[in-house]
Amino acid sequence: MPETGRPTNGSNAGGVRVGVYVCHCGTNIAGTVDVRAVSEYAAGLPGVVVSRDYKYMCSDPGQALIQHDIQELALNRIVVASCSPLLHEPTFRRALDRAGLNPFLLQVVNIREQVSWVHLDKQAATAKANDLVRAAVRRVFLHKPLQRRRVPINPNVLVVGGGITGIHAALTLAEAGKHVYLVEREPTIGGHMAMFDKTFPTLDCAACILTPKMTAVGSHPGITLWTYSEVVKVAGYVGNYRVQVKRKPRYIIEDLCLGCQECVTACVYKEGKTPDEFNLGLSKRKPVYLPFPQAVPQKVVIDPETCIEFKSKKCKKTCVEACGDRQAIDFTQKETLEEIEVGTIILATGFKTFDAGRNPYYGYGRYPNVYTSLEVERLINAAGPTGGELLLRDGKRPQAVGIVHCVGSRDANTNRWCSKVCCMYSLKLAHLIKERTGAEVYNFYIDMRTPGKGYEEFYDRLLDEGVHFVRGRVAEVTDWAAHPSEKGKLVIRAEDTLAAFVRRIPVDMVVLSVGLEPQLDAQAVRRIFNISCSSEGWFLERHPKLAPVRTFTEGVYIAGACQGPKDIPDSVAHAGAAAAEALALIDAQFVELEPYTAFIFEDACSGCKSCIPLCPYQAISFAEEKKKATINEVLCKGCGTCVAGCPSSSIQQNFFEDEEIFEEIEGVLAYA
Amino acid sequence: MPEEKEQALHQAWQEGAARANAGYVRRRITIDPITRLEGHGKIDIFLDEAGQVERAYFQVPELRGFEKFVQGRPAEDMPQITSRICGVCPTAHHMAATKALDNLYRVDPPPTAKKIRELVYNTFMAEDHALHFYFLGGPDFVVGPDAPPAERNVLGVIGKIGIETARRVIAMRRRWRELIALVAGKAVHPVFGLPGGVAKRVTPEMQKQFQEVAAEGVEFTKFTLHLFEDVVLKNTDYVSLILSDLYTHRTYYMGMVDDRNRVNLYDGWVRVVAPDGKEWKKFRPDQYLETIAEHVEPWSYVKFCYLKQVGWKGFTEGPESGIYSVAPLARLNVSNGMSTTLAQKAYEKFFSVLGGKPVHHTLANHWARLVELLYATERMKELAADPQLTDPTIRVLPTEKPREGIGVVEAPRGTLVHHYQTDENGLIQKANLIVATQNNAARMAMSVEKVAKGLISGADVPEGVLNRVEMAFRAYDPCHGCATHSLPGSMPLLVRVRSQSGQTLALLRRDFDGSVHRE
Amino acid sequence: MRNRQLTRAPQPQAAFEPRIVAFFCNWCTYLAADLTGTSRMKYAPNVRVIRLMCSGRVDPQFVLDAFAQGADGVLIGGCHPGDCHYQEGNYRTLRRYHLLRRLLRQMGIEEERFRLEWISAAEADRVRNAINDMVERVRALGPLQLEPKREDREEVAV
Amino acid sequence: MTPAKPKLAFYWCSSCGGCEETVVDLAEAILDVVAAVEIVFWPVALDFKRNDVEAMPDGSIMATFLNGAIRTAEQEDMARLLRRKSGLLVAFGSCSHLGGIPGLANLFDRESILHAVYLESPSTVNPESVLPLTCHHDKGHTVELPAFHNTVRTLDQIVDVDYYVPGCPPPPRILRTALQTLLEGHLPPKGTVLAPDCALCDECPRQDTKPETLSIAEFKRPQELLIDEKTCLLAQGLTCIGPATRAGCEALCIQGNMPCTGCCGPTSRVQDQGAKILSCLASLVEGKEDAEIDRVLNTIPDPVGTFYRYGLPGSFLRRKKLNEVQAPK
Repeated sequence: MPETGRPTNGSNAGGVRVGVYVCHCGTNIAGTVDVRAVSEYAAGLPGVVVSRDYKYMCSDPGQALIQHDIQELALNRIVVASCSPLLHEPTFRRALDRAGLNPFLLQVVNIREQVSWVHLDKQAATAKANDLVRAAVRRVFLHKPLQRRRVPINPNVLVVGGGITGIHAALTLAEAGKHVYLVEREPTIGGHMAMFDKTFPTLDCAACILTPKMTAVGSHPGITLWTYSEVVKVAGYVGNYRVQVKRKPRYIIEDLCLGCQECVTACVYKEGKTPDEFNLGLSKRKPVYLPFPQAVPQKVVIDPETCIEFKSKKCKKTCVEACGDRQAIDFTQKETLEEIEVGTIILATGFKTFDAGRNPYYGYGRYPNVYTSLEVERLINAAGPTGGELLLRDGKRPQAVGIVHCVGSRDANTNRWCSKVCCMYSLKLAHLIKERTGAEVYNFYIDMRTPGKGYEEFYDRLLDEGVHFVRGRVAEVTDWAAHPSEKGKLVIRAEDTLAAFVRRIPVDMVVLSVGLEPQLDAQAVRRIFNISCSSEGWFLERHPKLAPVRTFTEGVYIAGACQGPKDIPDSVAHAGAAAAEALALIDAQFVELEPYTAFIFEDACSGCKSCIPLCPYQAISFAEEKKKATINEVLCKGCGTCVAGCPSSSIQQNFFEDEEIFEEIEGVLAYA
Repeated sequence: MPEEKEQALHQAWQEGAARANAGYVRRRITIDPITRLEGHGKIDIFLDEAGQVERAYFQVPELRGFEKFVQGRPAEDMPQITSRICGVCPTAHHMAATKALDNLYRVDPPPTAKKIRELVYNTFMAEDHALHFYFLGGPDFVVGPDAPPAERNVLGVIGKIGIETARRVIAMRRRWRELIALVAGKAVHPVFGLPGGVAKRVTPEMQKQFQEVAAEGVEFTKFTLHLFEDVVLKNTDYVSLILSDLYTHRTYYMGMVDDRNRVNLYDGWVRVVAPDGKEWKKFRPDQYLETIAEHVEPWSYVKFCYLKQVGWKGFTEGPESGIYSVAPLARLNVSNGMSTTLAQKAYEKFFSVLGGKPVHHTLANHWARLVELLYATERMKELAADPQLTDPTIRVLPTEKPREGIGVVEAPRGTLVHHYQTDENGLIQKANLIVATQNNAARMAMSVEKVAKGLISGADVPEGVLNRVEMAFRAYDPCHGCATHSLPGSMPLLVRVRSQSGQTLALLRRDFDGSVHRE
Repeated sequence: MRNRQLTRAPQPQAAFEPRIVAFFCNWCTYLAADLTGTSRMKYAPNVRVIRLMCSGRVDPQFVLDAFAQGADGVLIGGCHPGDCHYQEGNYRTLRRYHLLRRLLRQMGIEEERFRLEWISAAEADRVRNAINDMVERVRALGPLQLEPKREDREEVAV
Repeated sequence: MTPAKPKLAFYWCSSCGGCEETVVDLAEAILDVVAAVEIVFWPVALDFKRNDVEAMPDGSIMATFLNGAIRTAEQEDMARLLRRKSGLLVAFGSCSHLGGIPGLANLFDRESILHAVYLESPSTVNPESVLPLTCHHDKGHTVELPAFHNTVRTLDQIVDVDYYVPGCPPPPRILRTALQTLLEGHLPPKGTVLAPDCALCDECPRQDTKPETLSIAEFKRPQELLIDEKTCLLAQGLTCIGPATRAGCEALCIQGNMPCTGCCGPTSRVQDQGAKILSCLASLVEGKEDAEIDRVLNTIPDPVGTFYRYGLPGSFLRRKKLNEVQAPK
């Protein structure tokens, strides 16, 4: 068992010449780690030709320093002790590349995120840094020049979610001439924005600005719009994803339906009996319906749960008659699976609103006149169930309305985060309610959060309009009258933290400003797309600042409220960013993949087949003629599971070969 | 031998004696190494002031602790693990362990399995006995105990019997061992034994091979017996050597017999006869604890077996001492005969020539071994002819929960006991192993001491002594045969007479090529 | 190759500081460990992290080598079941871990010295807690000395 | 003997003699070997007092084949001496290569072994609890025994080893080629194991019967099933170590219809055979829940004894942690 090239003390085995570079990162590292000591320690390690420390290795002069040394001192291995490799490994690899050294002859040591920032004891931190550097030097000895793999990018893009974010992303890409598949799970696109009446702070009507974009999507030749559909499986890798989309039957042949809605009128149900999803149950719809007038596509949908034909097969099918020779109705439609190939994916799956029932002390569901903000959006919407009239359940106009902020936000019992949009939409609702009903409006808030262009001004405007503001978290909403004046009213109890006493304010209507939450199936969805979630359940970006729309899966981007609470302008900006990232990738025409693939020593392989079931990507197959396993490098994603599982170590992984890792293990443990 | 060396030796001895008489300095002779089952053996001989042998220690300076490290191992692995106790007689340990597993799981193997086991076992017995006779005993008798050392080795034997015969011997052993491998996987460290049967079937083709080789084996053995008669029995010196008191101990004997008290190597009753040859005890193998006890001496790693009821009386012989002997001579002594015709004849002749049962002459082991060799080959022939041998039913799957199991076989070198206790999952909790040579350890120690006392007097060590001392334990075939026979040289020895300070007074050595030097 | 020289720690005279080698998955635990940094959480400096693309790459040889080379504990960090960046890798790890843990027990190595944690990229606090907790448990156990002490090599009267 | 012939030596330490037997099993071929070389030492045969061996010039032996593990001070001593005297030192057989089956003693310490043998054994009668002594005084005689260590060691843990001949015992084919290689002087790189560098499946007659996607629901013990003579033993649920074991034996045990137990040790890229077969088998078991996984894995009753049957002293951990080692409080 011959020894592989291992640093032999003093000499630099195999002409290996290592340069070690220790970064101060200003005081980020130097504050806790004695960087000078580390670089001096490194200088004494076998094979190390030069060892330096520098304020900012990632800066241009820092990189220049490395390049200069590589050329002047004929270095052929580089170790950089700095921040996490996930941050600047690419930076330093480029530096090596520019100096004519294969970028993979580099090892980055993480002495910031995992040393200086997490330890206080300078001595211990420095010792740890030394160990890690020593390990890196021993490891880098064995590094081999590697070539990145170039794979072409399929220019088609998949956008998941048809809210404003998805719509904007899809249009941006389509305008750039890329083909976009837009998949929406509901029968229509539009998302939450379509439900709003006005938008803050400008108060322009949501429909007016959204509808044109929706129709644009519906008619754009570059966009394949699949509503009432869901992505069920994603295979492949960046640039070459194979996606399976489940298309639920709407029992309407889309190409034949004109959206005339004669079938709806003709339906044997004279009145709708089913709570209307779009109006949050504030109105009823028929089994055959168009979600809302501006729905895109303008295609009705039949709900098999309530349609008589599906229940009894004995319906007169007046709808079919109404449709006449267009014959757009097809009760036999089945769910279908479409397979598409795309190069990049943008997730814009949005959010769900907080279920106000979870805070029982606010009486939602118990008192008829306690509403959620979204319900009120519908009520005051001209296209809503009441035609824009804000009426109580008994049809009366409210005299006094209380708006409770932070329901399901900033709350240790439910969600800790600030939902970011509630303050502003509460102000908007307060304005609209006062405008429409002239009622007294009370806002109960913890803090008024109005960051954003024109937002604070909008708040000032409402103060002038005479809307009441009480700073205090509402304790409860009750119908228990403590005073005749409270009879038949809903009483809001809250501590006024400015006036420092507890107020009881009787109102006719309570609006709960519910917060934003990740979609219920966010976990399932992220697994389909192989990305991560934050502990709150929002999709996790690659870097909170530098890569807000990227994920850890190359070619999969996240945009809008699925990444965290956002208002419309933010969501649209986000969508644009995601579209731009995708475009950048597509226009490069190819992507370079890390070469961390597994490879087989064929002579050594005994053909025991143990590795074959270990690969989730079917990258390993058994070559009958040779009786050896073979790896398809294109399919290999470089996890190394087969390497660890090979009983004769006949499989190795580039950049993570057994010997390299053994050196690292023994390196961190070896006492110098 | 050069004059001056002679004188130097005497002078040294005089000085030594003087110092001895002055200060009671004892002198010792060390014969190191001799080898045996687990590594090498060592003999330490101490002289009294008069230079007479006061005490001789036959030591076994090594221990591997199988009894301990098998704890926690699955019982079914024991046949393969314990075979590593000895690479010369692995099949014996493998078989004892396998039988212990039958007993452990309370399974009775199908008849075919038993026959396959016994067939393989007798094949093993044949090659092992042949190995010993031709390459260990051989030099002593075929060329003679007093022949020049240079000839007293396998080459001497070949010279005597002819190169063709030598090739025949080697070829015979090879074919026997090939047969073992055929069924058991490997000749050294077989793998075929399982509780309730064997792992591999015997196909008709294999059976045919067994039949051929078995027949050949019987002929080969006949020839060997003739050779023995011509060379040994017709030589009165040899016979008298065999009968000489120097190589005689009146001890008990132990061995395995079948229901009719005939020798059986694979299975049966354990029978013990007293020095007077009468049956002293007969017991089922799993009763061994009632009879066999082991004694510990601080100067050897080997334990010395004795008969529990008689008790340990030190290294003495006779009916009052529990010391007993095993291996071929013992087996013939405890039995009433052999179950095969030719072997029975040989058996009768053996005792008539040596003056009836029991025979107490250690060196008679060599002859007894040949009688057994004949039996083994005949038994092979019988089993190989058995039509049931190729029956596909070779396993009974155990159903009982394991607890305790004991397995006993007659190894070439004597009764071999494996005794296991396991947990419910069949993992070994305790193991007790009594290996063949241990049964003989006490008698061997006595033999060595007897010869030493009889032949050694002070520093004046005649050359013959070395081989005579060797012969004393070699007759027991203490399992060091494997190495000595394939190189040109009989077992080399060194006798060193030295003061306690370790200063050498006299040195007599024989090198690997057989040449002898005084230095 | 088998005969690599052991670079064993001299038994520290000062208070015993456990040395723990950690193998972290690049997509979850390693990220979480970075996040503990960016969140400026503090934890014990006794762990040395080795980054792998997947916990499935952790060859049991690495764990044994770490112990043999003087580690007092070994920690593996992987993605939660069902969250593996490579679909199945962490399940392979889990199965190997179960058998390896039994093997180590048989070799007299206390269970607290070998640990598998599922930590997602967002769970910085779990990295801190796992490390602090493990360091304390191992500290209580004391150093793991596998190499028989020197005198074992000299003759000792039985 | 003509001095021209290369000098060979054989020596045994803690071993069973099976390695010698394998030399003998060269049968007729042994005569050619004897003719080709001068055997200057034969372990069990020749007097090897230190000073005799020391008398030889250093390196004068072309090659020494040393079998058996190192358990006693005396063996350690001889190993050092023979190293010095030999041009090439060959670890011969599993015991000197990896520790061998007696290496399983590393799961225990010296004391517990002595107790088991001399005190706990049911057949032993030892009222005074006599234990063998390294130095025993009896009526003025002083009788020595070499002490034996807590730990069984491989040869290369004591001295520098040039080559390894694997196997328990080394299969005749491997031995023949090894001898040829050395005698013909085509010396491979130092440290080479003189056997094929490929796992056993490569030459296993049952390779074709192994399914490509094996998923193990239960490990079977040989007494639990009637073993088919044609099908891959792993596919039958038996723990066959073949995939992690060096080939060269022509799958003898499997031809005996029993699983490979790993005597030829790992292939050259593997450092710890047990860890690799553990990884391989565990990776293939069914189950995603702890309980389910344990249920399957617990059907391997003795991991160490199964995965390190021949290689415990040569493994990374070498031995069970000694109890006497305590934490400094």
